[in-house]
Amino acid sequence: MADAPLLMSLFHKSTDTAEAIDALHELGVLDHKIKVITGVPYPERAIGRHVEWLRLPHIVLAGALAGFIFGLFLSVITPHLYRLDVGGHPAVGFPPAAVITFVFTMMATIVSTFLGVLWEMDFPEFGHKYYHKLVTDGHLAVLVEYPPSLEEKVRQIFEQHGGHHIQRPERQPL
Amino acid sequence: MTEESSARPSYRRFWPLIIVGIVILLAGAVVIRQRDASGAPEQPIDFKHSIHAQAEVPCLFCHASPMRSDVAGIPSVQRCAGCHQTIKTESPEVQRVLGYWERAEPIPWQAVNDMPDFVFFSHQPHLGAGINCETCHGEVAQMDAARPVANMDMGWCLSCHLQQPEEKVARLTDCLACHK
Amino acid sequence: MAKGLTRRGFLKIAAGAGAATGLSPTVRRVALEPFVRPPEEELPGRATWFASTCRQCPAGCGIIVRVINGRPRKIEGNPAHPLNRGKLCARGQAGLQAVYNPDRLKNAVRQSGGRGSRVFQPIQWEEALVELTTAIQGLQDPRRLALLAGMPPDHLHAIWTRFLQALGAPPPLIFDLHTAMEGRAESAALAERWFGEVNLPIYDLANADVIFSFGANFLETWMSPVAQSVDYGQMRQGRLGGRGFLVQFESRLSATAASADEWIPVEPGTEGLVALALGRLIVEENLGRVGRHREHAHLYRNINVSDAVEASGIPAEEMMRLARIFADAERQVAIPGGHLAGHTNGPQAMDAVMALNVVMRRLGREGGLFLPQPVPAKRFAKPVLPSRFAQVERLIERMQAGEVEVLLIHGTNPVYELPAWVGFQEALAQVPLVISFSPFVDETAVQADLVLPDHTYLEGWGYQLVTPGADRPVISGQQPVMEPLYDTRATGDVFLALAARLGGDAAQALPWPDEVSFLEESSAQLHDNSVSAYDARTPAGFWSRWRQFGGWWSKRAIRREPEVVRSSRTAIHVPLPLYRGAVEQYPFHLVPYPSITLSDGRGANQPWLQETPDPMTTARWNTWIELNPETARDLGVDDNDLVKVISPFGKLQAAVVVYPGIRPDTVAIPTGQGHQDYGRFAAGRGAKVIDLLGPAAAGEAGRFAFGATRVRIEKVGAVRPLARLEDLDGEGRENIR
Amino acid sequence: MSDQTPIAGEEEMAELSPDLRDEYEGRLLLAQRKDWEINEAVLRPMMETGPRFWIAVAVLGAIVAWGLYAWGYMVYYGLGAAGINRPVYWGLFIATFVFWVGISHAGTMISAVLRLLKADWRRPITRGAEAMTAFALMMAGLYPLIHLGRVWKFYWMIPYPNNRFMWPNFQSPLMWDMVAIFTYLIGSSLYLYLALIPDLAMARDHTKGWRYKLYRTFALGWRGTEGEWHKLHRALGIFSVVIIPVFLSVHSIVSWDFAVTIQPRWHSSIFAPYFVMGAVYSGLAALATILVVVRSGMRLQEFLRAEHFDALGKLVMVAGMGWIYLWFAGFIVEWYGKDPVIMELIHDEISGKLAPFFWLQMVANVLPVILLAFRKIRTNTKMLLALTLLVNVGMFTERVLIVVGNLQRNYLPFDWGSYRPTWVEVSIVAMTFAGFILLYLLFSRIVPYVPVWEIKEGRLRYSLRRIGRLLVPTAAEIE
Amino acid sequence: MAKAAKTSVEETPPEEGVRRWGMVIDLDRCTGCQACVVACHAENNVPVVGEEESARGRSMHWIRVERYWEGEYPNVKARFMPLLCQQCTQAPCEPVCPVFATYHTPEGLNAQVYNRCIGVRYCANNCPYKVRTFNWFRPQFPEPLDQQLNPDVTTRSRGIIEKCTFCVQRIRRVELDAGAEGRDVHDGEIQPACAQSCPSSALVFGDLNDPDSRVSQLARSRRAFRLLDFLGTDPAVIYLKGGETNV
Repeated sequence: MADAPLLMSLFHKSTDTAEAIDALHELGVLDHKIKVITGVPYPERAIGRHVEWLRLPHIVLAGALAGFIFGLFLSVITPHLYRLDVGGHPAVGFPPAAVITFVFTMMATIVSTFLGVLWEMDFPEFGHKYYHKLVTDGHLAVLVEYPPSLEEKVRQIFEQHGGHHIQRPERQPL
Repeated sequence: MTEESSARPSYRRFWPLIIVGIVILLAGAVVIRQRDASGAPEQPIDFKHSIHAQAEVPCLFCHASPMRSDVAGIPSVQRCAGCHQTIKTESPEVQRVLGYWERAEPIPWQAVNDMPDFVFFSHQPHLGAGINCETCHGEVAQMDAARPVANMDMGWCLSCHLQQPEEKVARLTDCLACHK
Repeated sequence: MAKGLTRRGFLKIAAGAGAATGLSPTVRRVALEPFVRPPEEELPGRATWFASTCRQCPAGCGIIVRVINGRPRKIEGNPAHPLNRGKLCARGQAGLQAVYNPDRLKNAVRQSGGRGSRVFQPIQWEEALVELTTAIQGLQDPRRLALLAGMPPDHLHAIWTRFLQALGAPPPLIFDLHTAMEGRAESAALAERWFGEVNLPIYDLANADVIFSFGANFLETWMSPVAQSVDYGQMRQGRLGGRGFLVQFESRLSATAASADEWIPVEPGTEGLVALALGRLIVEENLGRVGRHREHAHLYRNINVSDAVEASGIPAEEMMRLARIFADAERQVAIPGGHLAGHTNGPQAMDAVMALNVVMRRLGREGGLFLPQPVPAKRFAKPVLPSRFAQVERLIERMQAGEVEVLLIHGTNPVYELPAWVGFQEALAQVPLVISFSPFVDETAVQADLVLPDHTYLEGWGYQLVTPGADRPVISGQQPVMEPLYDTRATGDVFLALAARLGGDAAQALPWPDEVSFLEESSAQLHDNSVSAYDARTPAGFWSRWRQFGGWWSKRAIRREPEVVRSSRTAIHVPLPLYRGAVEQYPFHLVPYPSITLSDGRGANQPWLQETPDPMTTARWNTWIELNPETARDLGVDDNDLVKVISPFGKLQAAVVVYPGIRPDTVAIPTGQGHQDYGRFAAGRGAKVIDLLGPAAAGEAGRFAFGATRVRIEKVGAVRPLARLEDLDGEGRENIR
Repeated sequence: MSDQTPIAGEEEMAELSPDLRDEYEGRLLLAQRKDWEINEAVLRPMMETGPRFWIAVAVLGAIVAWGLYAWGYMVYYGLGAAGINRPVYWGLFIATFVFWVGISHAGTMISAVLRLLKADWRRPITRGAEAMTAFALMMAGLYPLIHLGRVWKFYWMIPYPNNRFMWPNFQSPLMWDMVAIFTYLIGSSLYLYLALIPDLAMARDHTKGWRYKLYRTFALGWRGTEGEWHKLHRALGIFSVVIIPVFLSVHSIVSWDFAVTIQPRWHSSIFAPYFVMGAVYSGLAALATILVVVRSGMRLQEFLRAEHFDALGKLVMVAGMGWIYLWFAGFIVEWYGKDPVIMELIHDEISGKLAPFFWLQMVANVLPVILLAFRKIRTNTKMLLALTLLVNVGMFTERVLIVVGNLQRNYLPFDWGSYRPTWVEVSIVAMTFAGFILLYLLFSRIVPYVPVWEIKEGRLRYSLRRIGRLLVPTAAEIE
Repeated sequence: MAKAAKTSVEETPPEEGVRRWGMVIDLDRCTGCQACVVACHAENNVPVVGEEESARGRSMHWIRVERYWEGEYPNVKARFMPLLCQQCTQAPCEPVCPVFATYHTPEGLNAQVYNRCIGVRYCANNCPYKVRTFNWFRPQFPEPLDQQLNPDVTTRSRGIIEKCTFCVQRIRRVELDAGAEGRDVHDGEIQPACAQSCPSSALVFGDLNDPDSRVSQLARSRRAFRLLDFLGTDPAVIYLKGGETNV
């Protein structure tokens, strides 16, 4: 399968970028064929993009639940595995169980947030990807995949809106 | 295809699962830790339990005290000499035993099953509960040099103590039942 | 049979450890130690108990020793023994550390580098015996042989006495600091004066309602502290109804005084005056049951109570109150203690205390005073008692004059225990051959030519007459509970061997091949005795039971009422005590007292005893100086500050303990430390209070007046923290309780 | 985003009149800096390590090595090498442990709380704060190991299935402690790392050699697509929420180590908030100290400005007030309780042998609260440095007083005691201080100390609005 | 501090056949003689630490005799109070141990499993009686002092807590022997080393759940109190006040 043509353009200003993307939309380029790479987190709406739905909260909730269960296991089940009485306390008491369960819930929440976000971002993913190093110096990069017929128009849109370094993107080692 | 076309994360990466898997495997490995006991220790005399067992010498003839004491007892040189001053005196090993006897030196036997200092173990109640020597020491009658058959650790002790009738389990799993 | 040990348990006590041969040295993994020839009563992994006698002090408590694989592990009181009734004191428990002391001599040695060099060369026993034989044979005069011993086991005394008698040498001289400080010799002399018998009276503490103790620290080291503590417990809470009342008269609050209901701090040396005044008041005021004291009025002729009030510092009304307490009691007893003997007026003071018992007719009464019943056999009839101090001084004079050629020293450490002014060490230099029998290299052994180590008591044989303390005739039997650890030899055996070598009278007097046969033969004298607590058909069986019981005693309590031989017409006169050192220069009385753990210093090489806190100061491992808080404030010192204590005869330096229980004009220092030698745990630790002491006042020769020295105190300006169990930190500590 | 709203992005700068641009420069952070300039300003101090840096590293390394030797010595010979005794079974080790846990608190608080509150001034200091949390926790985490009698058996505290059928005792506050500290360490490290990824990518794009490889590895392939940013934001948002109860619970649990005992004066219900507040107080002060030092050491004056110190100073002051309040709330109850042991302890502190420590603590903790009320003092970095150092001296003393001072007294006056640390304890405590500084130093040379992307994001968010004669900074609704 | 003891013996009917070991300490009998201290050292392989360490508060006695002064000279009194592990039913030391090295046995002992201990010393901090001792260094038993060691008791290593066990080895021995003989343990048959040695019989040991045992008879005394009773630790050691009679 032949690669769909790709074009990357760098912009100085976010306004220009947003307008260029609007123009691309008008041209009929599908939204998910456009990718904006920035060194600064512009909100999606600033550039005129839709907001992506995330699975992350579910992962976190699942992690928290798992941690809760694990904490309960440790604080409620294990004391019965080898029953030893201490200080006249019952083998399982609410305060210690609450503390342990809480902390393990939190631990699992944190770990699952981290793992979840990496999972969602597909990280770690080393190797070559389309990228331009000027992005971290403040340029906004727009990467667009379009039907080959539209190439000229896409270039035009980029140029009109102050795009520079308009070229076929290079895969760079990341 | 280009990755740019895909807005959704791919599910190629299973590394979190792998990490979880490794943790579970490690934990499992600890549980079903290898329990092989070490081999027979080097003894000063090439004593063969098997020969004595074939001669139908009961365990308690030489290891005389487990019914009355904590320990089974290593036979004294006197006990060895008691028989071997007349039996099989031509054997070089027996002669070495008699050598100890004449020099009035104890034979430096090496312990086969050695409990650490913090463990209290008494043969007496175990024999009183009707447990055979073989249950813990294995078929020593089949062995030449006695070797341990279980690495008598806490889990091994518990594996039996936990099987006892319910009213006894609490007492038998009390730490101080075995720790001193 | 005492509580706590069943018949079954008792029978487990084995008859003897003689068979325990050929053990390899055991470590903790006992159970697996193989035997060559297992001892009969040994079951691997099981303890065997042997009955024997404690020799940590002369009381003679019965002990049972737990032996596992030929190694004693624990000493406990023998529950069947009528003296200590299963109980044992701290020192008795620590006896194991005498046996296993890492600094024990492992064989007979010659000090090859000359006396004091501490270079010891092992020698064969044979060689030692030959040398000893030659030396004795070479004596110009048998009287030039001298034997100085600490309170020995009676069998050894018997052997020595026969030996020396046969040679024509003077009898053994008995001196050690422990018995000197408990006034043992003086107590015996007291009994002789009053009851015509050299013996030690028994005070029935258990049944007394009121006990007036004049300087008797009977819960610590005096006489038989374990037996007295058992009685004390009985006196406190062991009876239905009434709880006994104990009043302690002494200048320093001892642990005994701490257990007393009242502590009366009297000026040191005036206890006798107080006793006299109390007696006078009782007679004068007809306290107690009216009319019964008249016959004793003569005793108190010419007594002025106000003299005692003035000397002792007890107000007159207090004196009256105390007299009433004593007289009004149903069963009262007064005890003349060891501190009294340490003053120039010692005998008279003790007389005054004894008179209280006589006045109140406490002789032979329940809760009163008894004399021990002698053991009904010739060989055990007479207890061993320490010699009078005059005799010790006489010996030193003779040594000084070169009249002693061979000096044998056993069970005492005179170089350490005698005060410097006596000049023992200098006199020792004049003796050509000095032989020590100490199992340890103590200060005396360092000044000896040969050291022929005796067994420690757990390795040796013996017997001992129990006196005082028990309510019946008792002989404590001593038997080895283990094979000797080292190539040591029982001193009794050495003398028997010596006698055999010397031949002649000596060999005839001591025909026994070894101690054991002497002991067995002696025991046979009691076989078939009707009062015996056990019986056996044959003498051999009796001997076996003897060892199993740990001695011999009568079935029932037999106590003897003393008969007063002293004329009640002779008035008691207690002179004022005399002190060495002028008040202006030396403002403080010095009270040396025996340490409850180290006693006179013999316990100093046992780490358990070193580490055990003194009950009162909780200090350990060192010497301390007890000062009244007021005195300390005046001197500008506080706890742990170093001070110098200077007497006309010596000085020492140690840390201060601010001690609320002592008179402001008095300083107390425990004995026991200040060893130069005596092993790693003792050497170089603390200071020796004995060296501060001077001779009794002029004209009072022949008395060991250890309480009659005055001292002054100088601040050093340095701090040396004492290892106290109690932490002194915190200012508001008294608010808490 | 209309034209009337001057956005402080570089593109809009040109539209401002010159006088307004001056105002911008004065009032808005890095408003006119270009992204690459910011990058360089952050990266340059990382690369430039003068001899002073290496001398510092060598000295600190030597202290750490000596401390490790002291630790080894103590493990070999036994805990007796330290000065602890009966009844002061816990000494400087646990006191320093509490201190480090306390220090670790401000990092997360600043970062997470301010992130949730969208307080923009947090941006340049978050990373420094988070790093402080992580390293302080690492140091704190050493102490439970150090103070173990048999450190080689530490794994018995870890719940894992074993053939002894034995699990740890979860009733023990030490177990809570271990789990909570571990959780907090994981949480704060991940939090630090997650926010670091875009900056690592930035550094990756600007470096070569080993640094490139390092950054590349840890940037995990970050490019900066909208999706990545979005997810990162969400994750950081979740983290900020989750880590706050964790950070509250950690120091509460540390306080319960003491409060659940029956030791007089430890057994107090105010301990948890008191410890948390003390932790925040000392942590914020430590952060201010660090920022002052780092600012001059790495020439980050451009990023760390008077506003930051002003704000931090205010926070320190408020936390200090809180601490004083809670201290007094505990004290007044104790004082009226008239428990003799506690009265003795109070007496020890106020006029007894602990008085020098107590009054040092009081002065060191109260004086800064008063002085920091003045903006002049807050914005004077030297004063701020001195005062915040003083706060931490005070808080360290306070930990020592709580742990050691109280243990010296108990219900039985016979068993009272005193405590004096030995060279071993001093060396080990010095080791953790040196280790913390060393780690921080190395961290600041390896990782972009100033969170570049957050700065840039903040710059986006800022705008100036003219209201009458005033230029008022406002924040845009873009986060 | 001295309050009338309300032992749990009175409060809760004893469970059938379950023993609760306890001790009564009669302060009126105690003379402070230290026999118990040495007996304990000998029985339990308690190491000696030497002067320097003792001075630093590191001596290892499992039982110690505390001496409190009352009053001032000349009306000064000293009171002895032997202090050993009180074997609390509600033991503050137990729940704080992270590894279950200390716990409560069915017979009411506060047990310390030495080889489980990792040495956090939390239990020692939380012990209001300060009777737990820590092995600050390797215990030293210079040869041949090691030959005295009781083989029934572990020799502890450095870095762990140890404490009074009521001589559990003696309890176990008697129980095992009684079991082998098919009989019950009778009162007074088990004696910890301290009680065994105590010359004035100030220490009495026995089963508090047996109403006829000597120890529970004494525990019902009018003089009985428990140390720091207000802490609610429910100790198994009951003190009898000194200086007065029972009636």
